Amino acid sequence: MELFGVSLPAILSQLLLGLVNGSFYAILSLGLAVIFGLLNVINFAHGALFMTGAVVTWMGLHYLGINYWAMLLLAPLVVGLLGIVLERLFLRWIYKLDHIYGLLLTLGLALLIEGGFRSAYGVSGLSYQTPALLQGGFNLGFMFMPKYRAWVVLASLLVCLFTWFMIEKTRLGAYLRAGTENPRLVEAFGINVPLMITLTYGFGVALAAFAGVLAAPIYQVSPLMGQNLIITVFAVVVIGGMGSIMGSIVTGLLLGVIEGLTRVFYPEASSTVVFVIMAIVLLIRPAGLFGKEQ
Amino acid sequence: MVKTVGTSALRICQLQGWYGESHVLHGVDLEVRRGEVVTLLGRNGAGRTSILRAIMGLIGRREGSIQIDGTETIGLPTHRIARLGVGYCPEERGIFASLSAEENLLLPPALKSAGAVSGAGTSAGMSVAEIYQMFPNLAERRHSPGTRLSGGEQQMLAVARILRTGANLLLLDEISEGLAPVIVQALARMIATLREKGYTVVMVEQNFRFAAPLADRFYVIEHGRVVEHFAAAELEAKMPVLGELLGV
Amino acid sequence: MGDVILATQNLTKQFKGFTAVSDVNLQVQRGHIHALIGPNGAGKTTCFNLLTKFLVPTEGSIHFNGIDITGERPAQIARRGVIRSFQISAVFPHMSVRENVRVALQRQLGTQYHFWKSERSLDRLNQRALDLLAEVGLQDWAEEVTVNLPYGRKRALEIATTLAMEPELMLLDEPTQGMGHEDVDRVTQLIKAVAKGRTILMVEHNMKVVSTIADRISVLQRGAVLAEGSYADVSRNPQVMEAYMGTTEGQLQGAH
Amino acid sequence: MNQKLATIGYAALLLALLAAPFLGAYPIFMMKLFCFALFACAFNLLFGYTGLLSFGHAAFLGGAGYVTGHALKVWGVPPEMGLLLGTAFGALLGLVMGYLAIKRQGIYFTMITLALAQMLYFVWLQAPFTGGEDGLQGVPRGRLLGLLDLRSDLTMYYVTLAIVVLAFLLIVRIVHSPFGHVLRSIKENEPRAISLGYDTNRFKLLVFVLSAALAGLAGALKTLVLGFATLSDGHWSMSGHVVLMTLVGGVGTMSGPLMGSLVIVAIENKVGEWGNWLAQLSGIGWFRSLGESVTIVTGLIFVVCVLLFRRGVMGELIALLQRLRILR
Amino acid sequence: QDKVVIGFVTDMSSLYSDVDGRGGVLAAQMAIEDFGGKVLDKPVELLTADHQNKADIAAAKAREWIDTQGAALILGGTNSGTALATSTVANEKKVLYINNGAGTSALTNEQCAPLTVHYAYDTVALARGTGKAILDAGGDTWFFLTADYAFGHALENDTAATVKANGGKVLGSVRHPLNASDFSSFLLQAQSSKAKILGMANAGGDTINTIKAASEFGITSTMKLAGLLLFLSDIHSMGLQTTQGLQFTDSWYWDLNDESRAWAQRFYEKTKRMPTSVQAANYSAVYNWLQAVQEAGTTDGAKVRELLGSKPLKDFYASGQIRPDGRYEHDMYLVEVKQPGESSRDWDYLKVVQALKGSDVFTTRQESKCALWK
Ligand SMILES: Nc1ncnc2c1ncn2[C@@H]1O[C@H](COP(=O)(O)OP(=O)(O)OP(=O)(O)O)[C@@H](O)[C@H]1O
Ligand SMILES: Nc1ncnc2c1ncn2[C@@H]1O[C@H](COP(=O)(O)OP(=O)(O)OP(=O)(O)O)[C@@H](O)[C@H]1O
Ligand SMILES: [Mg+2]
Ligand SMILES: [Mg+2]
Repeated sequence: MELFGVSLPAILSQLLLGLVNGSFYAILSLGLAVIFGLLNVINFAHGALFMTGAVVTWMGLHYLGINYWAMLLLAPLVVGLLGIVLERLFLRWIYKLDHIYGLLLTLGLALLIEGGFRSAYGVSGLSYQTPALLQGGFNLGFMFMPKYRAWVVLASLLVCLFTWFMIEKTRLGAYLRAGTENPRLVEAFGINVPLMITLTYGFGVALAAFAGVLAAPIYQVSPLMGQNLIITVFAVVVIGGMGSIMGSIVTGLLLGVIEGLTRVFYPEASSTVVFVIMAIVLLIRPAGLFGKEQ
Repeated sequence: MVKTVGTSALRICQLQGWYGESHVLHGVDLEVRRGEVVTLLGRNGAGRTSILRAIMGLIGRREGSIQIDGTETIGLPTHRIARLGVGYCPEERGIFASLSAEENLLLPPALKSAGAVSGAGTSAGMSVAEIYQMFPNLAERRHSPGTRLSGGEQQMLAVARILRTGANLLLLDEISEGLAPVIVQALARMIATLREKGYTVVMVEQNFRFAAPLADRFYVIEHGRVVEHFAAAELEAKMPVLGELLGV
Repeated sequence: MGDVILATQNLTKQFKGFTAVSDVNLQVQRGHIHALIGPNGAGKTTCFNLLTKFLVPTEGSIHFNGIDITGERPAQIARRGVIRSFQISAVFPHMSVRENVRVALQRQLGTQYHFWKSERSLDRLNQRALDLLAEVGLQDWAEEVTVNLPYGRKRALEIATTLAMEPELMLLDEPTQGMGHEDVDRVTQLIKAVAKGRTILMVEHNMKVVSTIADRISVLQRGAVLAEGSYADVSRNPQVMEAYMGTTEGQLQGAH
Repeated sequence: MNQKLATIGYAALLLALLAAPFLGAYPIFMMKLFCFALFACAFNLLFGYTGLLSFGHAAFLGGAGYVTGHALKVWGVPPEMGLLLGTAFGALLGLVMGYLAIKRQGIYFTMITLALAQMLYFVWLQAPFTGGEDGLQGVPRGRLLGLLDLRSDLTMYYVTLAIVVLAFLLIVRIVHSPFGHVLRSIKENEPRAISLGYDTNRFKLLVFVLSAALAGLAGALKTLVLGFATLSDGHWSMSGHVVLMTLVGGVGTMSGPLMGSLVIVAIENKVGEWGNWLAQLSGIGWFRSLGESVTIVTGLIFVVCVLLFRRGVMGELIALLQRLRILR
Repeated sequence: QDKVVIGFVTDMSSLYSDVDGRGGVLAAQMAIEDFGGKVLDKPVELLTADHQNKADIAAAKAREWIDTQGAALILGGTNSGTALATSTVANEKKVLYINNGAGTSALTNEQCAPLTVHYAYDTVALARGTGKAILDAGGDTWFFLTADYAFGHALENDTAATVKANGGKVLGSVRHPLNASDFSSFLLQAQSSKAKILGMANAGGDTINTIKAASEFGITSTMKLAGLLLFLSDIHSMGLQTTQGLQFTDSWYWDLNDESRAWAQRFYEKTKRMPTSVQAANYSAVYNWLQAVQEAGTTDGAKVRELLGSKPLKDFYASGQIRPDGRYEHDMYLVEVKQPGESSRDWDYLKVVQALKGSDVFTTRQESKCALWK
């Protein structure tokens, strides 16, 4: 079986691999959407905090001997706390301003975080081993699928669905959605909005860190690992439209898969395909695939 | 804690308020007793909305004293003030677009109203059924996104929303605005009922004819101060002054 | 009968199965102040949105001066002279009052894309801007920064700006909403004054205003026209009384 | 009176710049500074005066640099033609990018420009004529209009100064033109501008193209002056840089970007030296590592500017002057 | 002028700062100290700056040092764009420019200049060294994973040419974008080619992530990985577990011989890291330059350059000669990463498989497009 000169197994395997990358896009764009919703801030530091999640995972093992599974919980917690501190110290002061100041501030924070890690650990980064339980892989016949990658897809899907459920189907989520539009009024209904905002940022950031933990064994843990990813995720967000939580999850996965396919058919374009899709989507549906018109 | 009708539900002393640099409230003194309906009158920009916002802690900066059921609230954050049993219906309605009409209605958490008043029972708010009965439009559009309702429907929703929470100090800002005359009449009946049930109501109204028959007392605000206040009984006598102050 | 400036045929708008405007045939006479009233949610604002193409009609057509404008974009419609005012006050807050009006006048010069021209080329619009401001009683505020205006004056400025567009047909959505009595009276007079030589279609809940200035009234209910006629006709119509105005004449007046 | 003060200030600045090469200033450094100043002014036209934050201006700077470099080096066109081609390329790119980006507003606009510029970065990286990470080297300056030999740094200096001053005047004119007035109204209240019959997207597109063209001119000039075009000008961090320059100097002020580019270029070049100096002065060795931490320093400036210093240097200065006047 | 100034501009803060950076500065400093801190009876001063991988900053720094500090030598670090730009400036100002760490062979080829010396390695040498040596060891079918820009293309082409010239076969290649975080897709394509050798024509983080993914997907069990541009610091950061068995070419390794070990140990004591080849080259270059200055009795660029090229050089770093085109032609080494079990101490990562003669791996006179060498 062949399709445009590429064998079907090859396509299948690339689809699966695309799904893995898509999982990262999904979690990251989801975190961005959650934060943007309530704080009105496009969190440029998201990539840096993703990286921090990975670094913290490494530190946990290296300095304290805490294994991967514990860090899967601890790293998001630690980074979430860091996020809470950042929110209290910095972001707090700019909510009343135009969105762009949030973008610029978090860009500054991203540079600070990345610069800090760079001077501490250098640029070539640190190496993290796959946890023993997930070493090896499945032979799917058409490809060798490392267990760890399968786990990444599973774990991120679970986390995404959990988040979706929390936001769309619970009372807490209703506060969140309402707070997104008019935080002062929600506060006037007796809800502690500042706390909610702080926790939301912490949560969004923890999502990034969770992705970071997942990424640590796959990629080299380096200060630059988030920098390039984040711009692609921005494009994903534009394509999805950030209108809905489900939207960012689905778009993330979808683009991972499309990117994966490009790697087979036209590898040279695999870095640009997301941006090209963004351009096309903008032409056809300016509000994004899942976005609502103004 | 049982309180009797007549004690002060809201007492404001020397309230100053600012939006950023601009000073809009210049020493407001005002008292509302439990179970009373009080109306704030004034021209556009006199500062009535600002008083309500100041009570909720929603303006930039405030000074002076605001006591709710005897609790000083000037230093409290907004959400703590609300939890004292205050329901606020803003001028701009504040309907949430991402929530359906019904979700909007159910959004504010039920408040453990501090001053559960005699006569109002434990003042559990109105039930959803009661609300839909009062505003049939809302029942019909309950699954629409909140901001897809018409202007008037949104106004109804905004009022209904706080009636549900069980708050017993209601701050209502221009609730008759943009409503068809029939609905305005229905609202008037509703406020009368609320008073009977022992709610305390502070209304800001442009629509003098709507407010006049409902209120126990009136305050007239000008330039961020109280310039006149009187009871319903004195209304006739005060008409000439009002005419001058408000152009009624 | 005078000639019809705006006519709709079977205008219909549905939102996901919900019909907000159904089969509306409006005829607005040139030179009239035509009021659109009706209970909340009757579809008045939606109608306006259809007329100015902020919404696309599901069915039906709109004719302006006999030309079918159903397919045109909002900016095109504005250029034809159908101008609407907003329910919320819409001004350019950090420009002076005069500049606010001048921006609207500027389009007539046709130099709006001329980035190489000096701003002094706009000075010849100043007189016209001041005239317009005088028309709404703002001549003394011309150099004030707009944010500092009181609410009622902002509405007046908005009307002046709208006039600068030389509208043939003005659409006003609740122009007196949120105003004190003084302002209501002033704006009512203003509308009456500017209506000379123009046509006005307005939505208004304040019956006092409607009864003073409207030449003709259409009552909408549940998206459809319930009644049409002069104020006297309409206000006596029992259906209208029940659906909108309440039961007694006294309370009708009492709405404001 | 402010007007007068400003005029005097600009005149003094111009005189100083005319005399600069004889006062020991470094022509090449100054020219590079001019290019960045022009770049920042072009950016400010869009951000400061129309309220559109583009995070993709590096694409115009870098892209025009390559086009000019290629034209001068490979096609052998005269320098004026090279500059023109670079500018035109900036405009063309601006047209395409702008057309896509203005479909969304606010923060989305920003992200789209960022993403499109990143896409172009990959194009520069992969395209054969850009030389990948070697860059386009050894671009000849040639003779301007066949008359002026630009190989002399001094001649080049005055040519650059003249071009940048003209471009600056053009920007001033744009801001104070009928078109500029409409832009201002769009910045203040876009829906209202639409309802006045302005097709605001067209205005935004035009100003985007103008800004892109001027940024392109800056890139073209930079290539001409320095003799090479490399990848770093097209990287998104360059877009961040120009935002920073404008922010530091003062968004929406004419002189802000000039001041901002001076500050940022100086920091970029001198931070290491300052670090050493600080280390010597205070005896704290850590300062010496400042030179290796440009990212950190940049990040810090961003944070400080956004939190404490939003009006920027010139903005604060103007505000100060105004306050003084009120006091008087 | 009462001092001799050396200006050193390199990447201290980003992509390549581990290869050169602060350690590179230290190495140069050590050379000056070892030389006695003085030359021609004047103290030697080392100025450093971070070019942030921006050509304009690098060139501007060099220009400034030459004009205001009277710098007599410009030493340039990693990144080709900055190197080419600096070379132009230095030559225009008649000051000697020595580069360590830029890969591009253009520096001594199309864009060669009389006062430019390319000291450590270039991509041609890496490609040929690795290509030839692996082919000789039986790796005769290749698949390339290439970073999709000029640098990657050059590495691929040079290696492929060597492979073909020596009877090997190239079964295909796939181009990946720079900083493609995920390489598994490309690796699967490589694997299906059934080639024996995977040539990684990329650098830095890309190479590192390729290697990680290769080990994760079990590619390493069917193919042998050949790095075309790798440094000790990369191996250090990845660890032996992931990199074992990997082969690549480098200009130097600290564990070559007693001399190199002795010097490396001194370096290690100051930094707690073993030096990379580029850092060692910095020391060597500065020391040799000082010697030449002493000998020539002047810091004049042209004279020192002439002297430097006039006779063979030899020290712990390398032995060889600087050719008229500016290339320092010396031995290169094909190295292999040890198995974790073989490594006896920290930083004991590599074993030398084969020493490669400089004349075999660098661009030859026939091939050269440099006008100075015709
Ligand atoms: N957010 C704000 N920022 C600055 N000034 C404000 C703000 N809101 C209101 N003001 C000013 O405060 C003053 C009082 O306004 P307020 O809204 O309290 O008046 P009001 O009596 O409710 O009038 P209205 O009939 O217009 O609702 C006015 O001068 C108004 O311009
Ligand atoms: N975009 C929309 N989507 C769904 N339903 C809508 C939308 N816009 C309006 N509606 C519905 O259409 C009906 C008519 O709304 P419209 O705003 O036209 O009423 P109106 O006559 O202006 O009322 P009011 O006097 O209260 O402002 C309402 O029931 C409203 O809920
Ligand atoms: Mg008010
Ligand atoms: Mg309406």
